[in-house]
Amino acid sequence: MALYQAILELADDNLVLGHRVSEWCGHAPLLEEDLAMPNMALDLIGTARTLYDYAGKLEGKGQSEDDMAYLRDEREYRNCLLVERRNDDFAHTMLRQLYFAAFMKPFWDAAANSSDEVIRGVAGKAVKEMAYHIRHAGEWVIRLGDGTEESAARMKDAVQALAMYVDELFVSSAAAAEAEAAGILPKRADMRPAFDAVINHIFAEAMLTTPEVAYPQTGGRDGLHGEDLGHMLSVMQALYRAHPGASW
Amino acid sequence: MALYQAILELADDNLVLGHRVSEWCGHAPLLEEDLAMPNMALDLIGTARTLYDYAGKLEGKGQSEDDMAYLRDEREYRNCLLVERRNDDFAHTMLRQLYFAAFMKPFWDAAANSSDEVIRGVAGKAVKEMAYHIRHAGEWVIRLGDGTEESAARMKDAVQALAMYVDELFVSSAAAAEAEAAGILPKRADMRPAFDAVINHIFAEAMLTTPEVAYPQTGGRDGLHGEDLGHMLSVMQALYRAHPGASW
Amino acid sequence: QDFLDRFQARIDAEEKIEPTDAMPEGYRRTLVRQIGQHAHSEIVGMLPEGNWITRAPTLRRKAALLAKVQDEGGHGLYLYSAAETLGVSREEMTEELHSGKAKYSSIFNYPTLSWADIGTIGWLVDGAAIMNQIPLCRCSFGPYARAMIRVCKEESFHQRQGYEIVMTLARGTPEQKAMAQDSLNRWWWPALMMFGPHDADSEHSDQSMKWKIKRFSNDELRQKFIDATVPQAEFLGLTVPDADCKWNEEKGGYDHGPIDWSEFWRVVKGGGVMNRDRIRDRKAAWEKGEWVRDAALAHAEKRRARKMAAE
Amino acid sequence: QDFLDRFQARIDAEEKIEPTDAMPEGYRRTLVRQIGQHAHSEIVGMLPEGNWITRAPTLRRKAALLAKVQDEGGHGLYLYSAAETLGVSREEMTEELHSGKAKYSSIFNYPTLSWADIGTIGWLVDGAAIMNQIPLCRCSFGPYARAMIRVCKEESFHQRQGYEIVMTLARGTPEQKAMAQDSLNRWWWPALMMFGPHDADSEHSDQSMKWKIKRFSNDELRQKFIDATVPQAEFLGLTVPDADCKWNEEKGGYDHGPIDWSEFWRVVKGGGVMNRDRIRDRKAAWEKGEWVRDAALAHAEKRRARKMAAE
Repeated sequence: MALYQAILELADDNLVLGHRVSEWCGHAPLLEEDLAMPNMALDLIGTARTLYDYAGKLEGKGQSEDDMAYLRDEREYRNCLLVERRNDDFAHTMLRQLYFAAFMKPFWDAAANSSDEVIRGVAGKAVKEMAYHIRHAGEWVIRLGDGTEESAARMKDAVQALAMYVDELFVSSAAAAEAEAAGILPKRADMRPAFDAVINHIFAEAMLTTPEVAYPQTGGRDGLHGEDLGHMLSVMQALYRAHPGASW
Repeated sequence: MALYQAILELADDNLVLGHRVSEWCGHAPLLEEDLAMPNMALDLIGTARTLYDYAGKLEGKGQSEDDMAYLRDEREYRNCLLVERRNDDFAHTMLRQLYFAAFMKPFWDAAANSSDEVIRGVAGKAVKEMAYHIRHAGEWVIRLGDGTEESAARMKDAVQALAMYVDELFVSSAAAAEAEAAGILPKRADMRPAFDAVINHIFAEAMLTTPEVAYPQTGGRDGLHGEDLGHMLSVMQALYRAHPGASW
Repeated sequence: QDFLDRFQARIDAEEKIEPTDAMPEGYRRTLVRQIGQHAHSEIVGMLPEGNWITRAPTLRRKAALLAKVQDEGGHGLYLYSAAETLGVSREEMTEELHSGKAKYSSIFNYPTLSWADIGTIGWLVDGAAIMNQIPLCRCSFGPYARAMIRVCKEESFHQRQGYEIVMTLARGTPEQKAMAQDSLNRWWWPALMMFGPHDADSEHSDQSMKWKIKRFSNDELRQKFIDATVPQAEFLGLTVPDADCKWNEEKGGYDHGPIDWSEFWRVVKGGGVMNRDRIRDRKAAWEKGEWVRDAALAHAEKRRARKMAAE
Repeated sequence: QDFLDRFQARIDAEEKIEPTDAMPEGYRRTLVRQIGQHAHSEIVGMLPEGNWITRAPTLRRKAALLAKVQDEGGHGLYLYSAAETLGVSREEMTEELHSGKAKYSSIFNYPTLSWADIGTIGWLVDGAAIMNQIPLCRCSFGPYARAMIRVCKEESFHQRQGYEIVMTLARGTPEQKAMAQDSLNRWWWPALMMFGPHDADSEHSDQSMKWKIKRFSNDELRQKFIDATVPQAEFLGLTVPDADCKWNEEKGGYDHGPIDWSEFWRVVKGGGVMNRDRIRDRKAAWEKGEWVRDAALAHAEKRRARKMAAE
């Protein structure tokens, strides 16, 4: 069951962030972003779907990708805290995207050598998508960080608000550690240099500095979330739960 | 079933508005309002509970107040459109409250002579509550309307946004008309003079004018709502629906 | 007059008019209005469907809906570009939308009240849009015609996808089937109204026909739509909410009951359920995004200045 | 020194000190800090519970929760009033809360992750609060003591209500029972920490004891709480998440395992899950409400001016 758990963590990260990004649809600050947001959401949700499907097979109880996504409550969700943070403003959204992609890009790069075929398949597609997310979100972080006084202040706020959720990305749960030992998933801690290189490069251009984080926040892998996730899931799951067993 | 329907309409009005008001809890502009908001929400939800309970008995299928509130979807909700409008800012919230109470106060006053004992019971309690809501919301409408430039502009916006939902209050559905003919509920259209007297008095002090409404909005009694109600209900019903048959 | 004759001769010869070509002011104005309105419809149209993205009942449907809404944004983008070739900026058009000066398709002033509406919008609304738009692929103005070719291809994909959603519901649980029928009941007449007033009452038509901006009359297109759609509803076991709707052997098409034009004008004039909310939401997105757009401009300016300083 | 002696003599005689009485600066400062902190705790405490108002699983529970959150606001209000008698305004205290200068009970920096938490907060958090507050009803400072009498009465109602929620879950479906146990697991240790550091490590205690602001030590109160609560958990069939928790016949109370004080200090210093979100939400409410408060002031001013002009 360790692999099942480890896959679920990855799938939850992707779905929760994908859902958050999708909340922008039709409400973005410019039309180009009304196209980019669903694009990024689609990448993430696509990855989540393949992973849920795989997790369901590993579990072997006949659960579909949708059962997995729509029937677990917030304590059962295993996503890291970063991805569940509310959209807040555009600066927060883009920084959250950058942090996540700057981690996942090297992760999927390394996962191309996984001993697991499904993971290799996901990695091949996701690595390109994450490169695009880094580029897209990174450009915005630079524009906003080195834009107007207001945008720079908002970008700094975003860094203050989100930096404490970064460390959790590099921590492997017991389940993930097993999958790593088996050569199925890359070791999370190993992504640090690549992550730092990307962030440092972009932050330098964006006139941002990485703050000292006195108390990094963790807990997502144990289902210990903040209060926003539950609201997000109530909306997401409402219809599916209202019609048990229906096909859509 | 006409009486059942008519009671449900009344109950839905009270629950939906009570829920909307409760969304302010802990987020009001001053501490006194953090007390007043739950107070008003409690009045409305209390009335809704008695009415749902009664509706359940009239229906005779053993449905509890909670089944009624938590298991109907937005097309089955029969509230008028005014009460489902999102909180927006404090000016909108207070005006919405004033409009509703200015209608319900004379309604419950007249309902004290209902041929139906349950309705008489509800009316006796609700009439005092609605007098308080008129006073409380009315004072705010005056303060904001005749306060700062910003507050006056916001108050005017609120009137522009909500006036078109007022007429629906005075329209009786077929079910309500039957209950009115039977002397169980007061005739909605009859409340107009009392409503106008209250609103005109308060608007005069608040430096507000009632706008011409080219297209009054109706449809709530047929379950034809705006898009916000569905989101409200998904959150409200999530937990109840996730655990079918559980007791809480 | 000589210029107008030569212009009309080009039109009659099915030549495409390009942005740099001389054209009558009325032609330009008609196109700016029509393309702008079309672009706005795509943008506002993201809202009713976007309303269900966070509640889509499966991940597959969520992804498909995201892709659809994204396509609509894309259509908006090329249509704005096509209009820009005629000398109006996207900002100007956006302001006209927000001030209420420019219109968008009234159909988007109806709310999406259930998941079935997502299917029905694809099936009926995109279906009606395609009927309107296929002739536009041969429109005399080149950039618009080319944009429409791409738009139509995507819309017909959306239409099939929508129909498939409705089919799944119609074959699902009794609640799902009821949801599909309810949705058809609510959208049928508004969809018929999408073709505009009856030919006898239609304003801009004659000149547009002559200029080959428009190629079929409102009533012709509406009839085509009804004839294509009624059998699809029957196939699903759903009933079109029109007691007068029946096959007319003689004309080789379906008859339909009277359309409630007062409802149509009411919504056009701002009295629909969602008119204010749609504009409120678009304006809110625009106003909340102002600092982002300002920052992007400021940053580009800084870059340019630095580059010049370095040279 | 003479003044201090006379003051202490009044305290020792169990006389109540009133706002207009002379009092040592340290006494005043200690009370302002403590009452302010207590008031802030009530206000911030509205947030974790408010988080479930819109999702309460029955209308009865929704109403009870609303009433509870309202009571907390009310407690905040009288406590701010009690502190105001000592010469600090509510505005000043609010600013200190928002700037992080003033503290509030760390327990509210934990999130409410399930409905069971609403029960558990009533049972454990209000339970612990009562243990702390009952002695405060005899506090030497009159306004505080009187406020606490009313607060304690309401808190003990909340505590019983919370216990009843947990009992309903513990006797409910397996999922509900698991929800209750999970909630107890998460709140048990934070509840024990609510009594503050061990006596040996506690800062302000001695002087507060002497002034009869405080009457029992942290460890004494904690022990009382454990002794009252462990049997309640057993009665529900729930297990306290402490393997070392067992009855000690000799001391006539329960032993408990070591408390993780690093976790305590982490949360006190701002490192808990919800610290930033709580302050963000309070500040947002305050800032978004500024125009309302300004309008109320402006209106009152206009009234006054008009009245004067009329006289």
